[in-house]
Amino acid sequence: MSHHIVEAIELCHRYGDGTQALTEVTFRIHHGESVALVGANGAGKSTLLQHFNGVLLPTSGAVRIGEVPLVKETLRDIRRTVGMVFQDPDDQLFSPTIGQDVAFGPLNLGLPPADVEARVRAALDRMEALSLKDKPAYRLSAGEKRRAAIATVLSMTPDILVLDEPTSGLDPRARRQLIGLLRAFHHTKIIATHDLDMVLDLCPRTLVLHEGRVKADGATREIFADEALLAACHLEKPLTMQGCLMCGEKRGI
Amino acid sequence: MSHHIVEAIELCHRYGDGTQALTEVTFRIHHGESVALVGANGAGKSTLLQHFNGVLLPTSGAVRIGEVPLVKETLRDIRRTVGMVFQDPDDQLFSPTIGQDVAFGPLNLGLPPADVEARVRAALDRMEALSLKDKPAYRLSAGEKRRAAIATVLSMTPDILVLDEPTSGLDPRARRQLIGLLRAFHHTKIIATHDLDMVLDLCPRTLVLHEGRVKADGATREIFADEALLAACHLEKPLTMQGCLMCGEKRGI
Amino acid sequence: MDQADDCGPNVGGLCMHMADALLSPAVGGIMWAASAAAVARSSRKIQQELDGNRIPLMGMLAAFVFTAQMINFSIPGTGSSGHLGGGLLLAILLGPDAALLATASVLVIQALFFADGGLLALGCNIFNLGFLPAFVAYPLVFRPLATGKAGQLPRALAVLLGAVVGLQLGAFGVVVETVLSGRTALTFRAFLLAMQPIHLAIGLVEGVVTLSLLAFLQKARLELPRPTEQADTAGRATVALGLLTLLLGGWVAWYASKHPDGLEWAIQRVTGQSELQGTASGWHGRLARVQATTAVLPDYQFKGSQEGSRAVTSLSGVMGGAMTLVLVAGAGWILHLRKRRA
Amino acid sequence: MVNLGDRFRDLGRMDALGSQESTLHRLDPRAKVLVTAAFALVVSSFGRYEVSGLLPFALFPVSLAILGEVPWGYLLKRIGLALPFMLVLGALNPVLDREVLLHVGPLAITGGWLSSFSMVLKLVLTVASAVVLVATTGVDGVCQALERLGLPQVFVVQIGFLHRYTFVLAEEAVRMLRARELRSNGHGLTHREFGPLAGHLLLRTWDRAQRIHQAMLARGFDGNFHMLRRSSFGPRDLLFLFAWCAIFLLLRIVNFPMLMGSLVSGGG
Ligand SMILES: Nc1ncnc2c1ncn2[C@@H]1O[C@H](COP(=O)(O)OP(=O)(O)OP(=O)(O)O)[C@@H](O)[C@H]1O
Ligand SMILES: Nc1ncnc2c1ncn2[C@@H]1O[C@H](COP(=O)(O)OP(=O)(O)OP(=O)(O)O)[C@@H](O)[C@H]1O
Ligand SMILES: [Mg+2]
Ligand SMILES: [Mg+2]
Repeated sequence: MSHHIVEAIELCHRYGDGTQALTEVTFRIHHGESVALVGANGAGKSTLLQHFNGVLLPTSGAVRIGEVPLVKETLRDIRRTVGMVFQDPDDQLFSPTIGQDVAFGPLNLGLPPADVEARVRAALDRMEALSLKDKPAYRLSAGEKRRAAIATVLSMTPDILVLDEPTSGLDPRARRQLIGLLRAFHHTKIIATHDLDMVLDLCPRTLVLHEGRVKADGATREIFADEALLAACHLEKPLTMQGCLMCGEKRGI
Repeated sequence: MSHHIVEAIELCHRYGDGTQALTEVTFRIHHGESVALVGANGAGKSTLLQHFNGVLLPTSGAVRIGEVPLVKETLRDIRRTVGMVFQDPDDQLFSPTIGQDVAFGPLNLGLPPADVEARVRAALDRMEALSLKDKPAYRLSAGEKRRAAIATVLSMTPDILVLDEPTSGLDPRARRQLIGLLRAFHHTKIIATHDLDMVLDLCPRTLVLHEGRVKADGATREIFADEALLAACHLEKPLTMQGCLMCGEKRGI
Repeated sequence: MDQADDCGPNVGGLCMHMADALLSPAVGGIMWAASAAAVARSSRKIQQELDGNRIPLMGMLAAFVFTAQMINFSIPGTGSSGHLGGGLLLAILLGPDAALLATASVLVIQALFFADGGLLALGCNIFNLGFLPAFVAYPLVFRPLATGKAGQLPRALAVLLGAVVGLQLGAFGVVVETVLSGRTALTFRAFLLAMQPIHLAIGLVEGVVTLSLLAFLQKARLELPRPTEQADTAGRATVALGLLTLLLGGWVAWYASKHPDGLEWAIQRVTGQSELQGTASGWHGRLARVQATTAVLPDYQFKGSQEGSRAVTSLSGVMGGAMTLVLVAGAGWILHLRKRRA
Repeated sequence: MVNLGDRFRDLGRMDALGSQESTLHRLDPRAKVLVTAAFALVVSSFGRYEVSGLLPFALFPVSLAILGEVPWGYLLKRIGLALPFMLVLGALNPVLDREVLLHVGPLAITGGWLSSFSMVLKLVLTVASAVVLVATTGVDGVCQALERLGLPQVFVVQIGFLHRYTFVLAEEAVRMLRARELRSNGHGLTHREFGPLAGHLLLRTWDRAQRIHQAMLARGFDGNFHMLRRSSFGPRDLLFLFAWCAIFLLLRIVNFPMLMGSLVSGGG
């Protein structure tokens, strides 16, 4: 099962307009690991994630998924392995109804209608979004959209789950549920987020990006204990680790 | 200065497709208060906010801003009183540069150029965004966009500021900055959010919506101490209150 | 709530869409065939190059044009409102083949969703609003003129002129198709004189708006994906054919309008039926004669045999029409009841 | 702005209607598309002054609307939206064509009135039939039919993309215009503002097109929109197609209203 390894080797990415979004990013994520990707707005998190299933291709350097280099020829297989939840749920919901959206992936896999139907129900059920099945996306609240977007990816039963800010816009219970759900997902997970408390809950390992470079890569607890590092990267301690207002303790920063 | 009162009286809203988003919502927000609106995804927060400046009109019941009922005839004045910051800053930035965007409102009020200029500078300055003045919106980071969006509303010198999820998508430092800026704004504020820690920082009073009804309305501290209520409304204690060693609280779930 | 929205129906959409109700099957059919051929050709070319990103981009730009068309803005000094047509914009951003497909898809969706124009008129609309801007105005007017860099005067003029020519051609297409179909009482000359000047104004607005959009994009993004450059040489035959059709059609229409009898004659030829069904031969004539001899309501003033037969037909027509509607409603009611019980 | 939003909600409503279940919905889309096309062809073949012969054709949209459970209010609203255009054009005819063709009692009816009435009638019929088609088939269904009837696949996929993106984009446009309206103090959109506003929309469109396409690729999109319901052309569809075509032909050849009218007025 060396299958679910994700590796970046001296990965650089420069956008068409000249923005150098990633510079020599190198790391290796092993099977079953759960890794957080944190950093300031514009640090390059989304850009990096989009390399994992070939949404973007490296300007230089390489990405390998399960020892297979990600190039045009391997793209199709890799896309079936890596499930990607985008930052903006609207990008993932483009069909007339949520049900059709969740069915989109399985249908493209060529599954028979009954299987597709079963997968759709299972995925929606898992996100507690079964009631949204026949609604169009533009009639949903922000959090409802988020759940639907995750369901569209779950219905593909991916081996590696890549999530971009999965908790943004979710209410506290939905967030907690999602965290539980992700914890129960035992494959490799890579999560880009500003929700450092979720990182604390879910990801033993954290990668800190700053201006397109890997600034730190290590155990989450150690990284979150390093206040200088955090401040340099526009971060702060997870809220649960900060002082409590109720008992009059002073908070960080 | 009874001016800045916001009142909803048995407010109901039903969307075109039959979704009953708000049911008999009644409350009164006084001048200078800072009130948080919290609740689950789909509870009706955004729907409620959109009634405060007539983006939506009540199906039944009434909204009063500063003792003036919100009806078609008063819409224009009320929109000058109530400044609304949408969840997605991109929606609010549509001019060639940020400076022009911020000037848009004052210009439409028919102010002389010098006043407009002064207002633009003041609003941008207040959001620490003066350096963005000549930049186009599509070149900004998420946090910068957010501040620019708020500045476009501040330049109208609204008496009441209404914000929908202002901290979503911001990195921890940008979030902290924004909280500081909002705290310095002494008018009436209504903030819909899932960021309960921000609520703790900014809003002495909280309104809890649940399935379109007001489930609780009172002091933030009391509401956040009522675990049964929070759980019923898909909420949980703010994260800073969860992990606090002083209070000896266990973290949720 | 918004002023621009209160300006009523906007001029552009009003004049430019052909409608089923104005078309004869012959004209509609010919234009369908022409447009289908053009769409098929462009599809083949797009399929061949099949650059993965292009089709969704086409779709998104089509959606953009579709949406932008509904955003009305006020035109200074006129009190009316305008909107973006988008034909030239798409051609500049995507190249003619992709632009044709994108515009055609917008028109299909409009025909299906809003019943704008209708299904038969789709051929005319794709030709007038899609083909003419993309394959005539763009390669023959815009491209040769657009020599300078973006933001410079020659290019701005090219955009303006391209938009104006595109709309003039489109309007001309509408005039020709309408007159050839013979469903309105408008003569070719009158219709032409009404349409072309209005569309000069609309074309200018279109040009100005397209220009400001392009200028904005230019500032925002230094590189826009270049449309493929080969299209105009390969498309020359099609362009020539299209122009020829149009000119020929225009000439026929012009000729016909000077000789109204000729028009009647042409329409009878084309549609294979007589224009006025009330003549003394055929079903109606026979019925009319039967009726004239046995009428229960005899006290009508007949002005002449032909007019008289029409008068009789008309009375029967009114009564029969009313009965038909009652019958249709009755049939509907029965269906409704059966459906409820089922 | 509210208008724009409403218009798109309407689109959504159409889609919702298209995914209902009824005998009519279950027919093969091709049969419905072909019949509707035949209908448009036959209706448009009526001459300029023809009115009575067109009336029986109302049978088609009326019965399909009932069988397909298309709400009347919705249908009428759609027709009402399309009407002004034809009314303006039709209003010219009585002015231009003053030759008296008919007398009904004391009323002298000119060709202009006849032709404009005929135009409006045709409009109502064709618009109603198109609305009923989409409301009983759905845009995806119509696209599927078009593809299987031989329309180039690239073009059909293009329509599919447009259909999907439209909703996404319209939401964005509506929100943007709303934000603008809130600060406009009642001033309408001017052509000068339109450029940058539409430009922003276009830029966002561009990025979004990229992202949505990526999201599609990430879920195995291979250039085709697959459907859960893919029907085959059965005997029922054939019957539907031929029965309606036969009816159209009959109504085209025999002017029933005239026949009935003359039987009543002249049959005694
Ligand atoms: N399509 C693009 N074209 C040009 N530059 C881009 C593009 N997308 C992102 N960038 C730039 O690349 C850098 C990295 O952006 P990215 O979206 O990866 O940041 P991020 O870490 O995900 O930020 P956030 O937390 O706000 O989502 C930023 O400077 C951004 O402005
Ligand atoms: N345009 C619309 N048409 C129909 N229903 C809608 C529309 N917008 C929202 N709704 C529904 O109304 C309810 C309230 O939505 P609203 O957006 O107010 O929730 P919210 O509290 O803001 O949620 P979130 O925290 O996820 O943003 C939800 O059930 C939602 O699905
Ligand atoms: Mg990001
Ligand atoms: Mg909301």
